[in-house]
Amino acid sequence: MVRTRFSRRSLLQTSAAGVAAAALPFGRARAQADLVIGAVYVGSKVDFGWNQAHAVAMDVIRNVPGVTVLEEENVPETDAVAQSMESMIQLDGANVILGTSFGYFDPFMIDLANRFPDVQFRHAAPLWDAARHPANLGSYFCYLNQAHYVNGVAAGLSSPTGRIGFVAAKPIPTVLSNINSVLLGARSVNPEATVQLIFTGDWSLPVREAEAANALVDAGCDVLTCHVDGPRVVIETAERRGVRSCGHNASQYELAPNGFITGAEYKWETIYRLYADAFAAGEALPNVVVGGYHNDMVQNTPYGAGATEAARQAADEAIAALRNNEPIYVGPLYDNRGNLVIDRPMDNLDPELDGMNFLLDGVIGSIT
Amino acid sequence: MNASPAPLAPTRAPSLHATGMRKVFGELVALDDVELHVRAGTVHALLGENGAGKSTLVKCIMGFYRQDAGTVRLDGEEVHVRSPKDAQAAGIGMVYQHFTLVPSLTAAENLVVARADAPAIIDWGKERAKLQAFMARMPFRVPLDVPVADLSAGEKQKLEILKLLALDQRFLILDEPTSVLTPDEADEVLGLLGRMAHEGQITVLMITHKFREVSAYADDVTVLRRGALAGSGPALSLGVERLSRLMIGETTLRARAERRPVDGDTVLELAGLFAHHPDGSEAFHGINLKVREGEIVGIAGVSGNGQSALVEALAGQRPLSDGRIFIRGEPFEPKRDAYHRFKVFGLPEEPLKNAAVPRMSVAENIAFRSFDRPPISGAGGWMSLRPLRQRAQELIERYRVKTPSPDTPIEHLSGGNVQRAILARELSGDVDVLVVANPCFGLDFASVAEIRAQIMDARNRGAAVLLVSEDLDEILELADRVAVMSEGRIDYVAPIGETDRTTIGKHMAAHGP
Amino acid sequence: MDLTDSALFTVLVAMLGGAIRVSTPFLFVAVGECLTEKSGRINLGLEGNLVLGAMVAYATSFHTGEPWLGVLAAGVSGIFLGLIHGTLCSLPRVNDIAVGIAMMAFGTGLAFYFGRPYIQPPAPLLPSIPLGNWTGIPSLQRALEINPLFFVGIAVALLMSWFFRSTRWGLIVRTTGDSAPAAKAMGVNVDLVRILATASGGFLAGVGGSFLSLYYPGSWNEGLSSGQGLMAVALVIFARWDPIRCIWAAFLFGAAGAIGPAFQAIGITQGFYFFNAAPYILTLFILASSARSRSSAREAPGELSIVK
Amino acid sequence: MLGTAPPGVAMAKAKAPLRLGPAVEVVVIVTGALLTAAAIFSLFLLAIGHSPVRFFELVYIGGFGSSFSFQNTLRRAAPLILTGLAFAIPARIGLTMIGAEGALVIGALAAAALAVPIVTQGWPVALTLTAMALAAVFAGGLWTGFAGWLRHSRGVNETISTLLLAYIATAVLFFFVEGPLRDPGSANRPSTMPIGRDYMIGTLPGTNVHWGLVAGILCCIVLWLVMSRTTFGFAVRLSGGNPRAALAQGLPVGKLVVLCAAIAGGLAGLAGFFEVAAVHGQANAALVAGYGFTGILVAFLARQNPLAIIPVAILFGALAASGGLIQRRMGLPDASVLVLQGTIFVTLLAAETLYGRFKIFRPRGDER
Repeated sequence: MVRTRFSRRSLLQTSAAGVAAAALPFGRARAQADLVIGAVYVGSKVDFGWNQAHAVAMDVIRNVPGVTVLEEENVPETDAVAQSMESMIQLDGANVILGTSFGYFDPFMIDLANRFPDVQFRHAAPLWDAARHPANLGSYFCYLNQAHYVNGVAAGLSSPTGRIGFVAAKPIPTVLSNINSVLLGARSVNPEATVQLIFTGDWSLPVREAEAANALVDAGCDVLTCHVDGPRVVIETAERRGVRSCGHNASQYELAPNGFITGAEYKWETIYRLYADAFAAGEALPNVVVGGYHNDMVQNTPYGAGATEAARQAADEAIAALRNNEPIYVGPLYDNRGNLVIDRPMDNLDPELDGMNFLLDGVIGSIT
Repeated sequence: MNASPAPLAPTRAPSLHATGMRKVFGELVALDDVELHVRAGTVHALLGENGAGKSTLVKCIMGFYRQDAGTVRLDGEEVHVRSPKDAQAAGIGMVYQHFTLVPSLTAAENLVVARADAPAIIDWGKERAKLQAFMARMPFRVPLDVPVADLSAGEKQKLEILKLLALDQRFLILDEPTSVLTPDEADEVLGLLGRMAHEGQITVLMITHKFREVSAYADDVTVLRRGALAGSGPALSLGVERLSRLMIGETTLRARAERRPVDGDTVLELAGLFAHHPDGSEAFHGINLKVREGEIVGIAGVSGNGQSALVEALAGQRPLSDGRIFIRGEPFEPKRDAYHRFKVFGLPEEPLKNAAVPRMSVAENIAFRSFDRPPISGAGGWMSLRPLRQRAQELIERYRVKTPSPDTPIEHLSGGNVQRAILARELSGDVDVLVVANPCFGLDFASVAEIRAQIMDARNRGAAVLLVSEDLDEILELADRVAVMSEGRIDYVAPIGETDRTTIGKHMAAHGP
Repeated sequence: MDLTDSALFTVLVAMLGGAIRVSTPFLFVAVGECLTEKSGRINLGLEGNLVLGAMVAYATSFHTGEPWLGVLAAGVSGIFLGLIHGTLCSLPRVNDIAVGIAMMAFGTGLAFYFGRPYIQPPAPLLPSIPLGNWTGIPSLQRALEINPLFFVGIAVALLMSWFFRSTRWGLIVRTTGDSAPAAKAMGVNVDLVRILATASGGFLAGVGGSFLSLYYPGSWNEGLSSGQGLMAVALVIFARWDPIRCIWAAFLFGAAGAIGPAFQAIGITQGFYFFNAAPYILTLFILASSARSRSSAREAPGELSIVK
Repeated sequence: MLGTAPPGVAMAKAKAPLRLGPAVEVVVIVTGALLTAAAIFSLFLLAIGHSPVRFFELVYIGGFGSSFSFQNTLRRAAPLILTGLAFAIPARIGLTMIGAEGALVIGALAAAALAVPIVTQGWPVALTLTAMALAAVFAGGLWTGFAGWLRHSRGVNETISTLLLAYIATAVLFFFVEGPLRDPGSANRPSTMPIGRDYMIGTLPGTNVHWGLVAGILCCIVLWLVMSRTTFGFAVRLSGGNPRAALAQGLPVGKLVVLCAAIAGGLAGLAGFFEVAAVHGQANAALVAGYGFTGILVAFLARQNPLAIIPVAILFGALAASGGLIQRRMGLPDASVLVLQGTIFVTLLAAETLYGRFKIFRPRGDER
């Protein structure tokens, strides 16, 4: 059996539909009528962080009639992701592929999009460029820094000292933007506020995250927040040390009954729903879907016991302002080495901000 | 099972009577209806060449093997020994040729852990007091708090015996006990054990293949040959001639090569050699020695006095800290090119451990000298396997190496055949310098004679031979001159005709403890 | 008080705290592996025990509400893996290093598979003992808030050192590890001793895992260990098979691990990747400068495959 | 012959030259072990309420069931062949080097770093790739050669030193890709400058498998020949089989140890080169993918035989390739594949004990 198929189709045959139809129960007819979404995650679907946020959103559209959801977890940003995605297309007839990790894009998803022009590829970071990338590829992203800005506002008014500690994984623009937004949020209500920063060096190093959280508390910070894969360790350490905390990625409300202020959360669901609706309506999927508060793509966790009344009010106001597209980055802004880095008010979705490589004045830390 | 598996250990010297002992391994009959009768309070020698079944017999008594037939009676009562533990409980203890002491444990720890009734929690204060009291009663003693790895071979041997006595073992089996002792130490240890035996405290069964020891220390003797009983009786009534015939049967041995007189130039010169152990202590000190063409210089000494370090240094296994080696006046370093250029060869002791790679085939082992030279090695180090196999086949036949095929891993060969394969490799070409260390250790009689003849052949063909041996008889038989090594120094060198066993023995023990 | 404000003080306190908080799992795994290696076996798979132990401890604590029961359950899971390793490696020609690496995959696989429901819900954690109140310095008080398992770990190490010296079983384990023929001549069942030593070592490694999930950092997720079990096995070689030296090795490693965050906390932020790698660099440096000492060769158990 | 041999010789009578028996033995034992592992894992599956039949059907479909699946398997096997060799070669001289991961990372970093200036200067493709490969092999070789040197001259255990060096290599990689060598355009995924599509190694004609697989297989064959048919290999086997005997033969054992360690690093570095030149096009954190550690198991299961590494790596590739399909079709988490892998490895390794146990596989006359 095997041999005949090999000799007939041989190693040369890589046509998507051909193999899928030959090998599998997913018929071609069905695949054309339905939306088969393949989502690939870099970590565990239940990591209580970034991947879980995506998986939870996928669960929402899983129940939409005519939609089939395929998922694969723990797929590293190597050749493995290209293989997983192609396998979803070849063996399971996926017609939309969602790549949720930053490193999936270049070269893997670009290559696949070129090889499979009938399949739509969407990637969860603002990287797609109509001029350089295939038309069946696209980007979607929730600007979580807006919610972190709100965190900053609430933290600035909840912190007695105005010293906020931030545990970050790596010095990349998304993380830097969150750090800077926390600072700007805090400074908007307390001009003396600072953000002290510790990089752990990788996305998931729980012991070092705990060490970093402790070191920040020892250094006098009384609100902790973070940008690592699983924020749980930082939030719980803060709670145990008796300081307040702001969450990241998902709701950590219950982890810190005393000190939780609020948290920054994605609403991927908004985007995935939009894809499903477009598909159902027979429309083309938009290449770029990005947003923040103004189009319901981010949210803040309900306030916890750590948020003061003033903080709640100010944070609510900040959210209202963000819904109104009021800018977070308003120049002139200087980085913590004294260079002018922003000279004008920037739109919250300004692509220039996507390449952020500075820490604003008021952040104690360094990106190298 | 009517006999008790582990009767209480006797408090006085027991007798041991094994009858109808039979043990078969596959197709090999290792023991065939052997009888051994050791009288209480005597020293009994168990004589036989290697492979005669001595160790099989003893291992059956010790419970390592179960005999296929036969009974063992201790003081007339049948015992079923299923494990060394049972043997210990019955009061039978053994000193092995390869020490069973644990190197990283101290002497005291070794003595305590060996006890079956050692307390679960050891009160060292109490134990040490007990051990010291015990030592005080013993004819010889060893330092208690030094790790065994740091003891000399003689001390280890003594500690092995002490261990058995401390365990109240009244029936002692000693496996070639004198191989690591100076003649004086041997006299001391065996003399004292003999006295204890005659006082009725212990019974000793001593495995040996040295006639001298039989006549010097044994009351009775049992001789085994090819797994069968060859004869037994009081030692005094059996002369050396008779024993020798019992032991080796009517086999004719290869005649010894003629000895040519020594008249050549100096070939090998050791000039002021020093070397250290890895722990920084000195291994040997200021060794000066010359070996002439067609001469065998024997280095005698008790094991652990620096001879093996010297052999290692000559073989490149241990760096020299000072001194030079010259061959025909040119400086020599133990590197592959130099070995080849100066035609230096070696026969180390325990060839499987020191000169062979057990997992590699016989043919490959034979090619160690020649694999990187034509005709085996061609351009770019590419090896042709045909000449390698051909050469191996040739040498296997010439040196009568018994192997199923040249491709058999050498570890499957018997000790004598491994040694023959190594001889074939090292002696088949032109030899200018030959370094030999305990070449006959653990080999059967026929192999020993053959290997000694080969060494003599090499000498007569003009090789300068340095022979390091712990077997004084071997040196007396082969060497033209003898040097004695003690505590890392050579202080005595004499032509073989101008010295004797006693003088050499004295120098062996010169710096001894 | 000027002293407490100085940067050096902050770093030193952080290192002290780090040594205490971070060292415990290293200590348990290293001491457990020390026992296993002293018997002449090497179990490279203790990373699997650590991760499975962490998961089992957390799950048990979650279901029973009793964290100490979780610690026990973690140990039992470690025995389970240790028994498999020990038994398989008793078969002739089975390589203990390879089986260890395979067991690492097996143990982490089981932990990840069964651990999925426990990543999110909170479980009762182990309490700590505040021992620094007398100092009056908050940061020191914090550093000296110590989990009982830390003391248990030290006690186990001391006990094991005593066990090796002053008990019959200890001497038998050392004998087995140093010379199997000698042990056999004494009638010791070498395989049994090694299986038991591997199982006990597995128990300790499992308990080490429970410290991670039930105290510090105090939750269960798949990235919890980040290779600590593997590193701890290497530390045994570093500690030259001495349980007491295992304590110092674990301290050193824990303290060095605190350097990265502590330096950033006092504002020394450049080159944090190398501060974070400090434990590895430091260990390599110490090894390179001390390995040729007189004792290192002798202290290796003679039967150990990895040092032959 | 037997009758005349002295007793000692009779016992030593062992394997006759016939080698057919042992070959069959390997096949039978490996097959038996795989079936046993499948049976054990089936019990696990039944216990958690899944169908073993379905599971293994999917393993087949995902690993070998179609031309795409088989290519997927081969692609995943490619890096493992080289890292498996990187363990097996030093093992022949008695080294247990578990840090191929470090050499892979350093090799990849060197290749990418070298590529940046020469690509901008427009060197020809072939020359660029050769230079990159050499740089990777050289850097990887130096990295683990250092461990070999530490072992030889300082007596440092190579198992611990290579493990430490692997962690240090990761720190070095992160430092360079996020610092001095960072491409300013590689926003959220700090990387070196991409070498560009034109400079990347393509795939085998008509397939989707890159040339790294061919290089790996070539390395296996070449090293098998080197180990079995050259004076160097002979000297290595001699030194590994008995270092004392090798010294007594005047062989430079210390140099050979360092050289073997360096060769191991060179092989891992070559794997790193292919990750850069055929997969990623640049160096970044995704290089730390665990290939080095998986290679250890590959080598052990192949019993350190360079040729056997090829099928073993393919088995690993198939398990990895089918993992995604199992997640999607059966809803099993990724961890279940890890459990299966663990079960297979443990069973195969335990089966080592069966070699030589069955009379039927022995040549005639060998009745041990």
